Amino acid sequence: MGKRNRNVGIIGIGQTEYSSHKEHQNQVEMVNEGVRYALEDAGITLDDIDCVIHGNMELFEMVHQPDLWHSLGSGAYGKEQLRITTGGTTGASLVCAADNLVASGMYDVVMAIGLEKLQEGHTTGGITNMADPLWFRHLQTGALTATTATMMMEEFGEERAKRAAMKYRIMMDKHACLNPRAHRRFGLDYDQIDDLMNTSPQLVGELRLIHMCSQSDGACVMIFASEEKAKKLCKNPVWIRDHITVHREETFNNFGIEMPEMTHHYAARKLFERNGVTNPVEYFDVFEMYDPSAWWGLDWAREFLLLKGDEHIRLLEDGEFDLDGKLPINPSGGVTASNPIGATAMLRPAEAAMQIRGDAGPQQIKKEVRHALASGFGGTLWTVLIMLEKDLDWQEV
Amino acid sequence: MKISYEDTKDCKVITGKMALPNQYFAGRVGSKFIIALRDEHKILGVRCENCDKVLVPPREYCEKCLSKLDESWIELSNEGTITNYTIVNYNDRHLPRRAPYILAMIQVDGADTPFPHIVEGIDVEDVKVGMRVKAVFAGETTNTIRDLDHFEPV
Amino acid sequence: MAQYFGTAVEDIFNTMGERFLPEGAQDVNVTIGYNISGDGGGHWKVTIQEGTLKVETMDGEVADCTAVLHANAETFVGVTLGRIDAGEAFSSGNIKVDGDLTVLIAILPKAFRPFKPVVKASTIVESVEERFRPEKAEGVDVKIGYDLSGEGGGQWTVVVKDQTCTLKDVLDDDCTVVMRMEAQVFVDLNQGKLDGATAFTSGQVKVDGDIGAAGQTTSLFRKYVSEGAAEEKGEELISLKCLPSINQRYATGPMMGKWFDGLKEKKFYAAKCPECGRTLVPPREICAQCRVRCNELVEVGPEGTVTIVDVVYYASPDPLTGKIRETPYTALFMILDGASNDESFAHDLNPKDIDRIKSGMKVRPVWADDRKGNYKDLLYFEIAD
Amino acid sequence: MKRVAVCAVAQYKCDSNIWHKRFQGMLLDVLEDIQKQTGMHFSEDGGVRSIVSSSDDVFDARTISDNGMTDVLGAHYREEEKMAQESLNALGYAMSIIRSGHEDVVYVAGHCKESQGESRNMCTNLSYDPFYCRSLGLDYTNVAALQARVYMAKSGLTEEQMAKIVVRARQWAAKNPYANATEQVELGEVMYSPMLCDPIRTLHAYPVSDGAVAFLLASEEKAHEYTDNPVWLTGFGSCMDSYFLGDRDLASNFALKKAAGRAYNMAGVKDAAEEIDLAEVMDCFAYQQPMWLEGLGFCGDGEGAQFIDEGGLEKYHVNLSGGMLAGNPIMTSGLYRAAEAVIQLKGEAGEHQASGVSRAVAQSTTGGAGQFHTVVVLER
Repeated sequence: MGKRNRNVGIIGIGQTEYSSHKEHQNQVEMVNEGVRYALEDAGITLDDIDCVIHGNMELFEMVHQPDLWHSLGSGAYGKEQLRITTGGTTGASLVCAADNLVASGMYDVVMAIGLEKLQEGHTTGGITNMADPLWFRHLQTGALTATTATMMMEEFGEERAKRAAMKYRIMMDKHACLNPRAHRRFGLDYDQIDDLMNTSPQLVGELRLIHMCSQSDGACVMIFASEEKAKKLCKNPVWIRDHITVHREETFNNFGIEMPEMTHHYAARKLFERNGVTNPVEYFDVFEMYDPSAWWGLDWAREFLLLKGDEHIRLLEDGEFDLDGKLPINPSGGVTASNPIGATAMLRPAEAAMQIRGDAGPQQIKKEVRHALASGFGGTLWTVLIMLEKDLDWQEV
Repeated sequence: MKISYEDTKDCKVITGKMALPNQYFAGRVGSKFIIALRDEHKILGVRCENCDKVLVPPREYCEKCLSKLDESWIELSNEGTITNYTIVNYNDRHLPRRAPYILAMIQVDGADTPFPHIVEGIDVEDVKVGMRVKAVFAGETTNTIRDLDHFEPV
Repeated sequence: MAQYFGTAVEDIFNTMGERFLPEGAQDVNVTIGYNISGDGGGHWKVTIQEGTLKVETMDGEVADCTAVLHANAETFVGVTLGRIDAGEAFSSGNIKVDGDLTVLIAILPKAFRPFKPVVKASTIVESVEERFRPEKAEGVDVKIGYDLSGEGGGQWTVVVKDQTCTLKDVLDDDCTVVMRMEAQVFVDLNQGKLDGATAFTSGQVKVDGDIGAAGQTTSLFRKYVSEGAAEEKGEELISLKCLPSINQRYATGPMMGKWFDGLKEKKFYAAKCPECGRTLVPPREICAQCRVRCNELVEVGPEGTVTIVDVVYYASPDPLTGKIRETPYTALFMILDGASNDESFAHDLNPKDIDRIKSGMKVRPVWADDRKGNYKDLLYFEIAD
Repeated sequence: MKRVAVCAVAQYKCDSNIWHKRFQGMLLDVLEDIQKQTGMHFSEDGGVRSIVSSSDDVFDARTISDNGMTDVLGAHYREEEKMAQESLNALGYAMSIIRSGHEDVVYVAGHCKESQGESRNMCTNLSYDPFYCRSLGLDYTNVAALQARVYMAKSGLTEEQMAKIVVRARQWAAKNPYANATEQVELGEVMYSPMLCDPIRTLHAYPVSDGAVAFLLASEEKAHEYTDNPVWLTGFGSCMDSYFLGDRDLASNFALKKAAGRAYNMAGVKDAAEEIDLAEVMDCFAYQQPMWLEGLGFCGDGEGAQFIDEGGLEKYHVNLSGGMLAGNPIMTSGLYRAAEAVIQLKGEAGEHQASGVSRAVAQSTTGGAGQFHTVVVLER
């Protein structure tokens, strides 16, 4: 990261509700709903938009170049338009791209659209097609894995690890129950920990059905503007401070005797270093994490926040990741609650930005939110990490 | 063992297929259009007051001005005019007919925009821009615009 | 009896016999217990053995079965009818299963036809006034008689005149047309299970009087939609199921080409990075870490040391065939002998070893007898002792 | 604002059936080519940390197609984003990464293997909505035919002129070592080749093609580390037209005119016909060459046919690569167009080198009948 050409602010956010089914809308209408909400939120019209960027997964809905059809609802008619996809990270990649496009001076106002209508496709089949067709696509191994659960139980003891993962899951459900847009809202309570950790159906090893993310339909739309425009158009823009993307090689070959540094840890280490963040738990006021399962969410908290030993489990046990804790994680309910894949990684910075604005709704954190962290996950353990700020007062390092 | 990338003797081609089941939803607006074709043999369009246009196929919002259109339905004629056409001369699995067949743009009376469809009932060489055609509806539903099976000369 | 979505819990168990598919239950020997709580609930035990079925009503809590399902009556009926999402019911704990979950996911759908709510002919006839479409009846003046025989049968007359519709539960003498059939045929026709033309041609439906008027009746009424199958709002939303399929020719290049040749000879070839010496298995053209082309293949394995064991209880169905592989099965991550410590290889474990496998164990490959140089050549790994 | 340099380009020779290489194999070849030309490296200090790829899930028959590319993009533990659209857009996006100050060096690579799937028309049919268009069999070939008819009516483009375009494309292709269809054809052969989709004949359509292309871009400060002979990427623009064919005026060049206007504006070009010496256009079908040239502003509306007879193609060095008619894969065409423009501006085009070119335009399109267009301006 060199010196920014100019600053970029988030000036509008629109989200549809997330749900397992949207028979009443076609793909275009779902996109359009998100677009209208975002324009309304920003208080602008399509005329103000210079460029639209679009992302989802083609094989999930089996539409080639879906941005062409979706232009009926995306507002792209007559405008510049790009389509960027990177798997699960798509939504976050779109945010990074919007930041680059606006910061470059090439566009003043960019609208990013992440979406998925998983009900229209075959999600597991689509994911299986991610693997190389010659070999890995024929093995069902690796699609779902309990490796993280296994390793955590080895490190922290079976009972403690299982309780912690289930506590994390129930915390997420409690957050989701506050979020009117969340897809799955079960109303779980902490007195169900023992019951659920033993009776929820097992998928793989100790990865149980309740731990796993949902499959949702929905769209998330964000509008970005240059500092000058953002200040003119919006009374409380949220500023993008920096972002980092870390991919890794093609295969899931990282379950050997020596484990490589996870991309999560690598991304956090690099990003915090170049922005002078030495204690992320203290610095950030909210963390919206792409947590595809409760086990991963808990394990990754350690990676992203550069914690050691069982610090992350202790923080969870002490309630520090709750809405009124030291660093609330996923006030939105996270990915176990809502997972429209191409939008999922955009929900993270979108929800984090709403927390900074203070208008996140029932899931708003009570204390002031000034610094936010948002992550995306996809591919073969890829990471995108984004830092958002309430004020333009950070020091260049 | 050394591998030479110039030498192709170890290279193979392995056949497979990309196939995944899908279920698409037409949405409320699309359903109304298709049900009208299917049950009433009627072609419906929507009118955008702002753009002063009757559009078909219908849509919920205007792509240009974002006006809401799904309450301004207009019943169109089952007859119209060919505004453009091609004769498809190749065969492929995604095509609805064996070649040669006519794929035309047809503007039905009352609409401001034509839409593509198949024309039958004439020799392919005889198709002309300006030709008047009428809708022939399908006996069996496909839940798509092909519930209107094809157009044929009036 | 309490009904949910128009169906009682009992109906589901009482129809199991007629819905049973012996061909789908071959080689299946299971008992399934059902403890359904709430109004209309009860306890049932279902035994499937050697292609036969036994359904028993039990006095108390059922246990000691291959699988035991616990749910409240509303959830159970809702899930059976597809009105409540099964995955969510499981996730939220509204349905709990003791024992082998696969029985419910994999075996039941094959052993039984889906439950459909029982519809009576009288229910359909009695809904005729609601389904009437006055806009289609301009100038229509007909009397349609129904003479339905057999169980659930009866006689009715539907009078359409002046764009109104009235139903009488007698058969008038002066009907424009009378349709005579078995009550079940009438139900099947209305549910789309039987095609009208076929039923008429095959003589299942007899029409007395004006055949033209009989044809006209279909457009005068909206389709009958049974309550169990109805959308909550009763609106029809069009959907389209399709299976886009494009044949592919995947190139192997020399590296994967050699890998397949190796399988034929029961060998694993790995690409070796000329810089870091890392082995890539299956081989790839480049070492991603060093960004350098690999020009050398080395033999690794065939035995390996297990690093992580994944016991899979839930296999997602094959999207094309709907087939679900048998669970539980075990997936292994391992380091093949001679391969780099940070480059794991994944494959399945021979099911016979599932109870003994632990990380750190040595495993060896089991090969197909007839090897053709594709992924089927390697069956699985087993404990090497 | 930072100037963005193209330091090097690498093209894989297109062919109609590269059966002996995975797409990874083609991409590795162009990666090594760029490394050899420039000494490009991926060290965290001053090396490439940002990669923009271009590929397509449907043509690759693979979800997250760039996941299969990661290794051969050098993207392990680096930033990588996939332009899931026509590849020329990858250049525009890479340009923004450098101009924003986010990174100074960006590697761009894309591929497409049309030969892998049984039919490219089946792939493009999937770009249409399932209810109104897909079921009618619309694909990029039959939809182009509808556009061809209205454009021919508007411009008076004749069978003979279209045949001339194809004959000329093959002549230039024979001089381009990366082109696919180099076999020479006669005027009459083209004019009487069988109808594919009236009025498009089989020889009016580009051949099925496989290929891969790579670019190395850098900021002005860093460019000298990789090349002594940079070409500057000075303009980028794109535009989306309506989706439904009936909502569009198919002969109007609505999207291309806007895209070109935006790219020219960024590059400071006021009059393309005066200020641009070379054009690479994505002519999947013969009629598109004059039509796109109109849209790019080399001649007036409806004057494309006349432009050909008046020698416009040679004057503006149009498609000296042989163009799309000589065969590039559809999703990667834009990068091939721009790569040709770059080697021409660098003076490294060998046998087909044009003389005295200092500013070039490259254009690409996707969507049926040019629903979406992209334009870049490159300068010496």
